[in-house]
Amino acid sequence: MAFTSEEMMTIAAARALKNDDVVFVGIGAPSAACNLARMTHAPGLTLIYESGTIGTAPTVLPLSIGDGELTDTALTTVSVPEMFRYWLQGGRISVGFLGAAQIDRFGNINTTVIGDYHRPDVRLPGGGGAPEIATSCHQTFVMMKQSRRGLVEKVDFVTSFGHGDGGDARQNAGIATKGPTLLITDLAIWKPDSKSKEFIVSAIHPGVGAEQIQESCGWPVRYAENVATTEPPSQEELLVLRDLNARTKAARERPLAMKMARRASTAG
Amino acid sequence: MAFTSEEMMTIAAARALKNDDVVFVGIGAPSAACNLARMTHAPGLTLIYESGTIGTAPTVLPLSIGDGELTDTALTTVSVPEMFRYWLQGGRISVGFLGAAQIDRFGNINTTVIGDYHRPDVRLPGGGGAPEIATSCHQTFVMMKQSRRGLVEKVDFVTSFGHGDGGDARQNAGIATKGPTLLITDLAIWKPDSKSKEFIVSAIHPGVGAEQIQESCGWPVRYAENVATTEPPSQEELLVLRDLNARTKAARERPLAMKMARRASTAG
Amino acid sequence: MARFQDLKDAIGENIEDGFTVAFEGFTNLIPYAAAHEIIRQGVTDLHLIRMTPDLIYDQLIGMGRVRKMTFSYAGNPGVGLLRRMRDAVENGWPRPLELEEHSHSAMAQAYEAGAAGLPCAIFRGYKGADLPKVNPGIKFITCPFSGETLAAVPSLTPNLTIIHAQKANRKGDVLVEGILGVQKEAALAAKCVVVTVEEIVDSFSGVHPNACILPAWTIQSISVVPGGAHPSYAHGYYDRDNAAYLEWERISSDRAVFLSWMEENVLNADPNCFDLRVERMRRSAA
Amino acid sequence: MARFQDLKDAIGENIEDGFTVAFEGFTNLIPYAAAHEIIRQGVTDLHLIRMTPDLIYDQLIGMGRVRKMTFSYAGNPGVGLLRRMRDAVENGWPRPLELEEHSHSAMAQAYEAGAAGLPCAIFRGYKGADLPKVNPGIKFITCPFSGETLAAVPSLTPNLTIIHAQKANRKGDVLVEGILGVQKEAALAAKCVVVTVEEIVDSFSGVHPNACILPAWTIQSISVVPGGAHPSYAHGYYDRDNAAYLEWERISSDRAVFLSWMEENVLNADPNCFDLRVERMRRSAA
Repeated sequence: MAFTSEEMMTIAAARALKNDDVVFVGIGAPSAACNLARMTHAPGLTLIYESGTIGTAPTVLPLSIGDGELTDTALTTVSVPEMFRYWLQGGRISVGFLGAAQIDRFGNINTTVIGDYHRPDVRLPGGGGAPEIATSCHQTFVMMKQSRRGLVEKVDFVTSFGHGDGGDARQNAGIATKGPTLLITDLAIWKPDSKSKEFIVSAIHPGVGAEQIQESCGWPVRYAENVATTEPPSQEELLVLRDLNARTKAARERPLAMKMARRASTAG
Repeated sequence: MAFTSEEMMTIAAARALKNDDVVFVGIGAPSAACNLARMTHAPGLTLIYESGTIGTAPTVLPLSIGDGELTDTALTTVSVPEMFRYWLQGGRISVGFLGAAQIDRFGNINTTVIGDYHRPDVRLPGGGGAPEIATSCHQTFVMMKQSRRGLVEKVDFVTSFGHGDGGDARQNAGIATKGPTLLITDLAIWKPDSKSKEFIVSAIHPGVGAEQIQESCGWPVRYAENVATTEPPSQEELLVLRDLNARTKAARERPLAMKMARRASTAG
Repeated sequence: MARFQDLKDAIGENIEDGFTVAFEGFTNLIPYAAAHEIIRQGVTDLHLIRMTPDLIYDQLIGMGRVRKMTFSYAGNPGVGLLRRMRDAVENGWPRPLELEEHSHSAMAQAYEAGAAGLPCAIFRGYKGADLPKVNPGIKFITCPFSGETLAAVPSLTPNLTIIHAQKANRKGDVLVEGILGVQKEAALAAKCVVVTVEEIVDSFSGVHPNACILPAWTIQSISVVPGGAHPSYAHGYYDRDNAAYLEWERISSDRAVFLSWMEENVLNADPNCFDLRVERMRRSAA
Repeated sequence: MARFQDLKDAIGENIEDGFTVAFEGFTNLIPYAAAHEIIRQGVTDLHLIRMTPDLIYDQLIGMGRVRKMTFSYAGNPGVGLLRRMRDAVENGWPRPLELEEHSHSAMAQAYEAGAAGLPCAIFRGYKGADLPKVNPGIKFITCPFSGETLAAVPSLTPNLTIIHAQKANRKGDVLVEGILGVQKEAALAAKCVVVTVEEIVDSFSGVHPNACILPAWTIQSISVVPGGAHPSYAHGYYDRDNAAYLEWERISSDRAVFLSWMEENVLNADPNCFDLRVERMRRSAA
């Protein structure tokens, strides 16, 4: 089956999740990847959204981090202070997903400003949960489409610490967790070099060429000794993902139909 | 109607509570006083027990701080960390009740040890919530029967700070709340002198003589300029208190009868 | 002790120009009706606090009512940026906006510390991040036992916290269900609390013993405003109007379109329009 | 990930001599059955943590299994003192007992800090009190913003926390209702968590969305022990056996009476006796 680069990215990210992982999910691409994993090879995967919902299993993808569907399908919903204190800071999350407006080769991420902080060219949304997701989860996975504006030599602002300037930077900063262990883009899978911690390409998605990877990356790309080709999406993966996206689209076009019915049954 | 000195003590304490007070209730005499107030002149009184129950209205007095009756009648029940953080430390309690094994003239209280801390003659239960009740509630009321062993020149251990060595001791210790404003005994009502903060007798219960007060007090008793006689218990106060005590006694003799019936109705 | 008032009086009597105000509600239960009433009443120079400013603050900022904002994520969740807030920060339109920026973890714990009556929160945060370089309100302390360096932020203690909740009972106790966000903490941290609710019920008997309930004596004012969280949602009553969030991208992209939308939908709107908006969604979904 | 085991294995596989163990449950849901199993298995040299030691620790101390106790109120609530604990402290019988003493506020917040992954808790406490003079584990820090002196205590992080709860579902998630005490915090602060429950249900569907639930992946072992909190109570199942608490005063006053009671009711008791004890209460109440 034919597939898009975005589908490949989502499926590659889903595959990186294990059945017993506890994942701090972000909105957008990570949410699709985590729910895809849950609907395919990792039915035991625990999804946690920062809105306080623990163990959610939505049938459609939430638009925001706190849609009603998340509470309705959650094992339990806790307050946001509890979420950040007991669950994230408490060290109970095995994988945190992060997105980025800018990322550098060491996995440092900017989602705060383009330009100077006090006189920004573009004011981005800011860190949200990311600064502590980056340091409290056992490891983090980053998902983003490649572009020269996104994969940069140096980020304008370190919203979330990755491997700093590489090597032992995390330990030196007093951080005990692994940090970014995976960068999944629309073109390739990147992993940090075991010593320098620089992201190097470990697998290239089917049909992607090396020049395409370099053209959309602001630093000189390095490759692992044995670069693999990413296994193409299976039919099951594609069908489940497309079903999920179709259900999500339909639900957003008529966001209230099913919910109002639910209300009628409980509040009637 | 005739009454006992213990009834007088409970009724005098109940009268000191206002309808809009939020009270941190202790077990035993304070619990009787607070519930009596709620059942008579202060129906709006909010009772909080340190077990996390907010706005309880038990029909019988709980034996412990966390009997099921408290949850069953509470507006809501929160965790114990929340109780101590948001509700006590958050400064939301207007009156805290304290009991004492020993108290001195400045309202410093000992419920920890008699004798040396490390080699005690008697090991008492310890502070429980008292050290912070004493400093976080807007004011505290102390209830205890008078005796030479209880009202002492100097407490063996300051479990809960009152007015220290008197005067501005609380401000000097960085405490913003009023501390002990009332000592209610089986013989009299004591209030701190406005300057020295020493407890002085402000009202004597009916039928009690000055020598009785001094005999059961380890420091030289001082009196307010105009010492009143405590208003004797009204018939309503006595009847409501005796009813409450009778219901409590009956419930303790057959603690399970009514509860099992309740269970059958919810878990059947 | 909570008083039941209409929304106009609840806002009019409890807010002043220059106040520090937290409107909380995490996706669920965002108090839009109260914010619109504040805009209609002309209140200005506000210092707004909110973890996720959302459309509610984009509207207040775009109308020039905000002097300063304390926040941790300023986006239209799942859609994009907050364009009125960006315009204020990047171009000073309609007035410059001072920012005090934190992470979610910091803000959640700073509200928690506020509710707990403490002057600051300590937490394991901001390690390696640049925010402490630009926010002097972030400091560090050393744990006296482990020697670990921990971040510290001042607790959040708004003059006024406004929340929307599902129910009040006749005594004025307030029940919050579903995603709880930081509402309880923001309310208990504030000097004054105004609540809008979907409905008043006789009592909370039968509600779970550990449900999130704010006693009447922690609240100043309660107004019944059905639909008052639209276009966010009220768990158990109506769903999030995701279409309105998507549409905001278009409305907020242009100053003139924004102003005319606000004129029609806020300044000239009936305070009771929220119930009708939810009813309209209900009918179109039927 | 939680495994369902019988109580003997759950205890045998998760505890060792010398462990730091918290048995929590605040009046409601005190895990007596688990404590009795530990006594039967001969585990010793324990460092016990508990806000309100209650009869459960009086029994462990009286049997000589306890080296040290961290606590904040050691009484038989509403009845009097803990006589076995007093005998250990005052007379070293059957062995000396090291005490680490705190206030409730300190312990509750130290558990909370443990659950939150922090090395210490800071709070407004111990002002003017003597406890900091005799407990070197109490220190003070200065708030970097207000300059206020705040108390600091190390977080509590037991090797093992044992709690009793109402229900587990088939996946091993655990539901706690009523007085919640510090169970959630004590569980999340511990390296290992063992839970006894009244019953297993198919699912928690229909339970309130904000109920206190510990996910299966925070728990090591679950045992079904109906009545396992007797003589404390299980909200919704059976009431506190106040008569047993009153009777303990007599039993614990005398070493020989205590030992023979323990022999009969713990050492030689069937692990499943708790259900029968509650049944007996039920019949006598009918």
